[in-house]
Amino acid sequence: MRFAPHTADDVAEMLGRIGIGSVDDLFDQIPEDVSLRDALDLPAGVSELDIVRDMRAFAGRNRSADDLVCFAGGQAYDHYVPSVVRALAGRSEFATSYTPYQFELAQGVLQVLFEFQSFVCALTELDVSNASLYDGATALSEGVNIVSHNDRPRVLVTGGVDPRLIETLRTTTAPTDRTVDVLPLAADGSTTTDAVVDDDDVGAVVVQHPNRFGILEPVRELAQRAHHAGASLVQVFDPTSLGVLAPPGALGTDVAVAEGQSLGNDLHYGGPYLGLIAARDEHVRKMPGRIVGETVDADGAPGYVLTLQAREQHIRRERANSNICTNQTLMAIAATVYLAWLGPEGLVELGHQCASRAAYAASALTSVDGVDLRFPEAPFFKEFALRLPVDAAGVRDALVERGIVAGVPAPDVDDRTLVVAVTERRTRGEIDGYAEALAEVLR
Amino acid sequence: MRFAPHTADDVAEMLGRIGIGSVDDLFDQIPEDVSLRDALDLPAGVSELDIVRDMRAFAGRNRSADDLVCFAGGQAYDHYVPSVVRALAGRSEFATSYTPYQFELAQGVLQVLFEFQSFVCALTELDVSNASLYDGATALSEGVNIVSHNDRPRVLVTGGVDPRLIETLRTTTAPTDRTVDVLPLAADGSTTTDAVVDDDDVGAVVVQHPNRFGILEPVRELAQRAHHAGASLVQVFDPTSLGVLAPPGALGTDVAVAEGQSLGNDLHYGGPYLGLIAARDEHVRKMPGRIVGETVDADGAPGYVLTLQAREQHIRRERANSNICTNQTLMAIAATVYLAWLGPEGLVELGHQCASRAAYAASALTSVDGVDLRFPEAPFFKEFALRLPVDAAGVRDALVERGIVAGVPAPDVDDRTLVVAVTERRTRGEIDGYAEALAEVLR
Amino acid sequence: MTGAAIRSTGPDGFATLWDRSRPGRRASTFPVLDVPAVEVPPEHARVAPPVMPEIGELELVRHYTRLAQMNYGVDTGFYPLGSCTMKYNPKVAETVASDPGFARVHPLQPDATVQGTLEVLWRLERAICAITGMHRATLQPPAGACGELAGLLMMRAFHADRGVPRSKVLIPDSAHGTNPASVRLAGFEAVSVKSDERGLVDVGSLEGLLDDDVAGLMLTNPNTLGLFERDIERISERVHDAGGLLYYDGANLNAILGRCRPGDMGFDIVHINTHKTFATPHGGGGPGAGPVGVVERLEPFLPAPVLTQADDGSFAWDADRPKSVGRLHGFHGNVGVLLRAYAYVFLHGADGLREVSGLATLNANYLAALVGEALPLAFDAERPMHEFVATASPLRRETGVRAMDLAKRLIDLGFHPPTVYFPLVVQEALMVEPTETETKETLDAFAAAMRRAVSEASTEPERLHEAPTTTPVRRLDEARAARQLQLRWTAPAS
Amino acid sequence: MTGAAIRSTGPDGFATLWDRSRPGRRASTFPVLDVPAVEVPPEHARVAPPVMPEIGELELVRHYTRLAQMNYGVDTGFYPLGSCTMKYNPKVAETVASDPGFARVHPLQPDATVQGTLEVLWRLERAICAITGMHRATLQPPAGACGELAGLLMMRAFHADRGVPRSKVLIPDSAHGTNPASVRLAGFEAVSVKSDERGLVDVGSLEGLLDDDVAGLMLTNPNTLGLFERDIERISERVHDAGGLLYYDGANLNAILGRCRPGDMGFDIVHINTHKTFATPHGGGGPGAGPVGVVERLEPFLPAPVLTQADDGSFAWDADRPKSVGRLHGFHGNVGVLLRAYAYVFLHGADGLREVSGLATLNANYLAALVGEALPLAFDAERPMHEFVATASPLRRETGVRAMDLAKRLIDLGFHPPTVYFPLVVQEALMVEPTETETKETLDAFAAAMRRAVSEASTEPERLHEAPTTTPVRRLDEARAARQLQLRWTAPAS
Ligand SMILES: Cc1ncc(COP(=O)(O)O)c(C=O)c1O
Ligand SMILES: Cc1ncc(COP(=O)(O)O)c(C=O)c1O
Repeated sequence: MRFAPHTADDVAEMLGRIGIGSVDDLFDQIPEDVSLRDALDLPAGVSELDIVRDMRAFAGRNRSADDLVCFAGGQAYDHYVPSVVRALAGRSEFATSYTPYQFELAQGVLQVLFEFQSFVCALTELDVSNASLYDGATALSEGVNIVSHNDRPRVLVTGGVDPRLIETLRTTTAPTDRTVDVLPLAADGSTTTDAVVDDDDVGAVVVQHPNRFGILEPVRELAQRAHHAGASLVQVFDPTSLGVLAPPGALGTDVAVAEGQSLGNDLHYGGPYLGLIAARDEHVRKMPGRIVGETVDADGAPGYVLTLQAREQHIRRERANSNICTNQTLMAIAATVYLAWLGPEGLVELGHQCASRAAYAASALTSVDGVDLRFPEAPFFKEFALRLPVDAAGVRDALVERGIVAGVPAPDVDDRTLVVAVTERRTRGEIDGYAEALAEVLR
Repeated sequence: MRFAPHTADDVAEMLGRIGIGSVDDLFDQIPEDVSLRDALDLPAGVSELDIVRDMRAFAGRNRSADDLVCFAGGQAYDHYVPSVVRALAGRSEFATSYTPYQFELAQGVLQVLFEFQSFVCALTELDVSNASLYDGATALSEGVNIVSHNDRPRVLVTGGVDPRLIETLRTTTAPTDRTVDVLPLAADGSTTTDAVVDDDDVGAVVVQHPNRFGILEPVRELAQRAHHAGASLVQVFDPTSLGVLAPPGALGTDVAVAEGQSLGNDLHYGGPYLGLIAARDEHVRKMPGRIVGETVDADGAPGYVLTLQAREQHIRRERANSNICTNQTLMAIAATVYLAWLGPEGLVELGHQCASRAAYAASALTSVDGVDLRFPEAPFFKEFALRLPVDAAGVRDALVERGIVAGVPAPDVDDRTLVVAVTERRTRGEIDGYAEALAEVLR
Repeated sequence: MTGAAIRSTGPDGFATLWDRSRPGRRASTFPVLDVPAVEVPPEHARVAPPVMPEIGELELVRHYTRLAQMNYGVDTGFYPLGSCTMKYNPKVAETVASDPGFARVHPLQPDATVQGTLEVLWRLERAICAITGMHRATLQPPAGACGELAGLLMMRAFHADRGVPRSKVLIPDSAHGTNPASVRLAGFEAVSVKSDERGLVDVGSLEGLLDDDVAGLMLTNPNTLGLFERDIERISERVHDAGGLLYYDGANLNAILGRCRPGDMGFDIVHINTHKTFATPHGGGGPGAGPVGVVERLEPFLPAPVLTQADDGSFAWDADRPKSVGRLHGFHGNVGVLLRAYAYVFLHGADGLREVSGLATLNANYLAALVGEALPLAFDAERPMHEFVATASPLRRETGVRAMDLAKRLIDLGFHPPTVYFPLVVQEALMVEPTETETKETLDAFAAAMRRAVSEASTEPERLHEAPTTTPVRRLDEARAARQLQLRWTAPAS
Repeated sequence: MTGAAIRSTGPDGFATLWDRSRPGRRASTFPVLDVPAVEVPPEHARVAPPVMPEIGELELVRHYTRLAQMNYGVDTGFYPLGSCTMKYNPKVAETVASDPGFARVHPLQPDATVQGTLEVLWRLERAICAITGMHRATLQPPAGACGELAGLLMMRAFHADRGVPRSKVLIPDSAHGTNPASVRLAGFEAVSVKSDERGLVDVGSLEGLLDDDVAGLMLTNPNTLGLFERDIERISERVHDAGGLLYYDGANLNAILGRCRPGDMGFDIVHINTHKTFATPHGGGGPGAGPVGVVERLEPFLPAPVLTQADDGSFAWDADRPKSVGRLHGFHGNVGVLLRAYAYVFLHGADGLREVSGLATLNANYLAALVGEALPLAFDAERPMHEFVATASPLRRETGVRAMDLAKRLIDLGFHPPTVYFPLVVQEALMVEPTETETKETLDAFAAAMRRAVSEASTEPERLHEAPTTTPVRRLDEARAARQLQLRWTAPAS
């Protein structure tokens, strides 16, 4: 298959105009020695029907959430994506445009991104946001970067932060003078606020709320302690919780980051997702990535532009705070449509349904003999950790045979912990079915 | 779920403006006695997620052509629908518009339909077409209607015409003075041209080419005989054949009709499909349905309108030749994009691939013990009839168990005939698999 | 507002695909032929491929993307086309109907392999009967007009079956054009019934027309003026007394969903336009679906095959229907459309559908009150239901501005115009159907545009005569189109 | 042509969703809660829901349909944005990537349940290695810049692993901004290398900068001027001799597909922008994907986890990679994008990809010849490859018309402008990359528009200063945007 439209006549005419004999001659700057002598080691091209057939066969070898009932979480969740999201975010005028450098030709994307920023600020009750980052993990790195000082090189991360987020933060912190210290969790699964002491080398404290076990964290206290110590609080939040849980801005958080997949984006085996970030006004000039601002045109009519570009790599180059260029705009468009679809009442209902269904699931699953909550004391949102009587990975694999993705094991904690996520999609019937299957597997 | 946007305040304000107390009061013209006292006997409304879940469950109880290899034909075929068709014909500006009564707001649909008519004329080498009819069966009724006279009330239909088309023609002919006579096929499966004799009561002769058994018919001879008898020839054609088979216009056909599903439309259990129709110039004022014409606007710029509307029901009312109003425009848009995608070379290749794969399938299947061609002498296009050693419906059902829709039985012919259709989608592997499975079933 | 929804097209905006063609270009690809190549016999072979455009995939995509954008739809703006019920087409209906489990099913697969689709069709039939008060329904007709034909053929078969064929069908003069056309195709003679000064069927003249050659009466209720035929009980009694049947044209069913049922009014046959009442997208002209419900005594005449449910709950087609009028579609009707209708009906449920008719009627009455400030309503003795008809007759007398001019000016003011010049019983008619899915703000803005256009008729009439000026083309020369027929692309004379 | 692709928006075209909000409206629905309702503990509860717009589904659909139409994309017209490779994004890639079998898979499902996706990723990795001449690749980086960081971290780890950390990375002055930014983030110092009068790396100055603190050199080849670094063999020898590594910025890989491979030129690390070379849609700013290939000696440092194939052919993730630079994405990268890249690569195959680079280069050279009639090319000693840079410097001197003015005038003439003011080494740069999917007719029309704009610079310069005038907005006040920051919706002062 080819998408170049050239006919033999076209090529001949164009070569004539250039004054060269053949297409291959256009490549004579390439030194002989490095020129490819043979064809690339790839199969011959195929037709559209062939690739559709092949890809369908690959897709058929996956077991999807249409087929296995999905209780897996850990920053990616099986929330429902309403039809309007695909219908609108899927429009080709959005999909096939580049970053809106020419504002007059891109008011559509620019306005959606302005609305996206407005939504993120409204959800978090923080002042500024941006046009998206790659995902939740890279958003945390960027968020920590905003508030880090060289004279306060330590970053304290609570053990309730998702391990993949911590791994990513370690990767991006490694080449810097900063260090990442992980604070162990208390026995009840939440962060001990005492662990944050008045060390003058701590620049940032990072907490995830709800944490990796779904547990609600004492963010207000952590923020107070961090601020008292002269550090900033970076919070990893769950956007679907913010209809029912107090927003980062009200908790004292300085920079809030999140994985935005839950907002109208497909699971898609981990990507493309989007990173959300919001911060207090004072950090606006240290924000990473594109930011859309409202202004007026030559006639005084309102319009939107990319603004504060002097922060970015294409202007500031090696002095830029971030290297991000291509971001996740199309996912941000989907998230915007999704949030518009939800509305404030829908956001509240979403949170409420997740919390209620998760509570029901916790009680149904712990009614199975030998199954307990790993942290029985702590209140949780839409995820919770089970302690199983046997190896969690084995149970998970056995439940796949019964049509269920039971959750995500936490081998870094112990072999018997399984973290279960429950969204608004999970019915009572599915939850009861999970409990029965679990009982069978453990019998 | 509701799609009305009214808030309680909206309703109150609007009622105030109307000067009425409640929405229910708006219905007080409805006599007490016929007013519904109880709610409709329907379940309560559900959420979007609920209906998606329910419909997915229903869909999951079907076995589709993604799952069973499809060798069924009979006017509906498993041709490949390229991605551009869905991407373009699926655009909401097309889908959510009405019949283009306001031309200035609908130049897009009008131009596509003009292109559609152009394609149908190019394929058939006939002069005029229209903006689509409901499907192939109703198109045949409309086509016969064009050429029928009260003084020549007999319609001769060859036995090679699809039985569902004949049934539909009988339904629409019943209330008229016309009669439908079916001519039996010759032993070789094609029409005996002798059957068309110079009767002065015959108004139309109908032939399907390729016929219901895929067999190529002597259309030229039939047209000559029909014309000699003072009748017109109506031909049912297969649009996918017209890259390789001579067009109706070149065969002497007066009116050509077809089922257009093959052109970029989903199988969808029989609809929505579209009827194609094309005729010689002399019939233009008897054509049914919408016709788009090119003209100029007030500034002399080119543009498109619905034209010759005086033919239609909304003007001519009881004297109209046809009652069609809503047609199958969106399917015609899909067909247009499909034909544009094919191009002339693609159309030829399509026909060639179908013919070649069908020939291979015929030889592979007749190599199974006891299986023969029902009409071994006759050349065929993409369909052919097998004679099985046992009941065809039973064999078909047994092959479903092996993942194959083996074809369509023809119980009106005999119990052992199975009509097999082969499109460009069927691979050699699938065909060989069919032959093996057939051998097993017959063993 | 949305006159802007139509972008201008620039110099080559109107080039057809043929004009963009270059020999040797092509978008399509095929798998390698892995079987022996076979040619058709030479006497059957096409001599040269058809003259079709040759074009690459990107140019093709741009061409049709551009044409799509040159189109006004419900998704781009208010579409108050009377009699067409241009309400919001839910996106979820598109989602469920495009499931390959539905979309990739062949119509001649064995019944056992399509139980999912069959159950949806069965439930939809039951729901249609519940909504209309009918006994059974056929889902075969692909549009309203075909539904009319199906219903009239059943009417014909019913009388024939009783051994007393009848030849006339009565239709109000306000009826839609498909009604008389269908009557003729069904082999009847159409007889027109006068409307009275209320805009309703004149029961007196109706009675005068009834005799034992009248097979039945076709009625739209509310009628095409948007008015409820409040004498329906008397009408139905009279027709039945005369041995006739009552046919309900369901184009206006949206007005009475969950409020009253055609069956309870005495109708024997009802068609539904799913592309109106049940929000299946109209696709620029179609597809639709025109299911037809009938009372029990007409069941034997339903088009064949008929869906049946066995004791084990499974579904099958029954083609053995000796009294059936026969088949009206090559397969089972516009199934993909019916799936969307199913989704719509079951999303709403009983309460939701009742709310639909309530708010559709509220919107129409509110808008009628506002528009009434600028233009007289055609028949204002009765309160309209889901739509209303205004007339520009006085305006035309006073200013020379016609309904068509108002319509075109509305385009420039950002709106799709109402239906014009229908129903035929109103001169200079503007028939407005807002539907229930529009906001009060939209109705207010439309009324303001209407008032503005009407006031301009006095102050700047040429502005209306020249409208539209913001669209890709200005008013088109229809007379020329009909005179110098250009119905397909032809190579420019070179 | 397509300036018209952007429609005007009318009076309330710019209303945000907040402006359209009405209390009590809502689009979302949820299943009935069939379990006991639970509230979050009061001390954690939100006091009041966020101030979000309240809007019904139809208004929502119209709002975003309108905004979509206010956007120029490859599907609406020519998009010659230099360095961005805005080629046709095949629709079939969207089809295959949206298969629920791919799209509805959770990233933490057991490997055994995702073998289909894993095999696609494995094959894509192999293909990338075949195309670039690398040994293995990571698919984790979600964009080119992140790929740069991954590659530079591996460079850093490589030197550290040998016990001799190095601190500097050399970058040509023509490099893209992400290069120096990534170098800094990877903990290196960026050292700029001059271009010579040909527009190529000045090998002399490069040699002068090489020492044993240089970790490596980052190069784009062809470079951002569209010129092939013909001294690449000598450059790579020198850098390697000095103990450094060579990094290939793959943004311009489209130019050399199937012609030569970075690995054969001596590069050790290569990133690919799938959203350029492999036609994955750029989505108005993203997503992309930035796979990074490396030579064998760098394999131990690849980001973890790494995909492995067992003897039985099954695939699994290996996280036990002691020398890995770590993780750069929360999961496995932008998998949905990688599926599209897979489809693109395997649709084309070896021959197809070689044709891509050939015709991309043909288009650029043809267009350079035409545009060169109106504007001087920046460095014309070398023949450009897939893109070229023209300069409006002389024009500015003569007429006061700047590159930006030309760009804006091109908009009114129906085209998306080229990249302007990049690369920084060219003053008043216009960087044009037509890509291989454009027709000769389109290139001819663009060149004509360019010629027209340049000639208007002398005759009607105000026309260029005032452009664009056909778009929903005219030129926007960027200074005001940065001064009076308005970065989110705020309630109007009442
Ligand atoms: C009152 C009335 N009856 C019948 C019809 C015909 O229905 P269809 O277009 O579905 O064939 C219409 C459609 O406009 C109508 O408005
Ligand atoms: C030369 C060059 N390098 C690197 C990049 C950065 O790639 P990305 O936008 O994918 O992060 C770009 C993108 O514009 C580029 O043109």
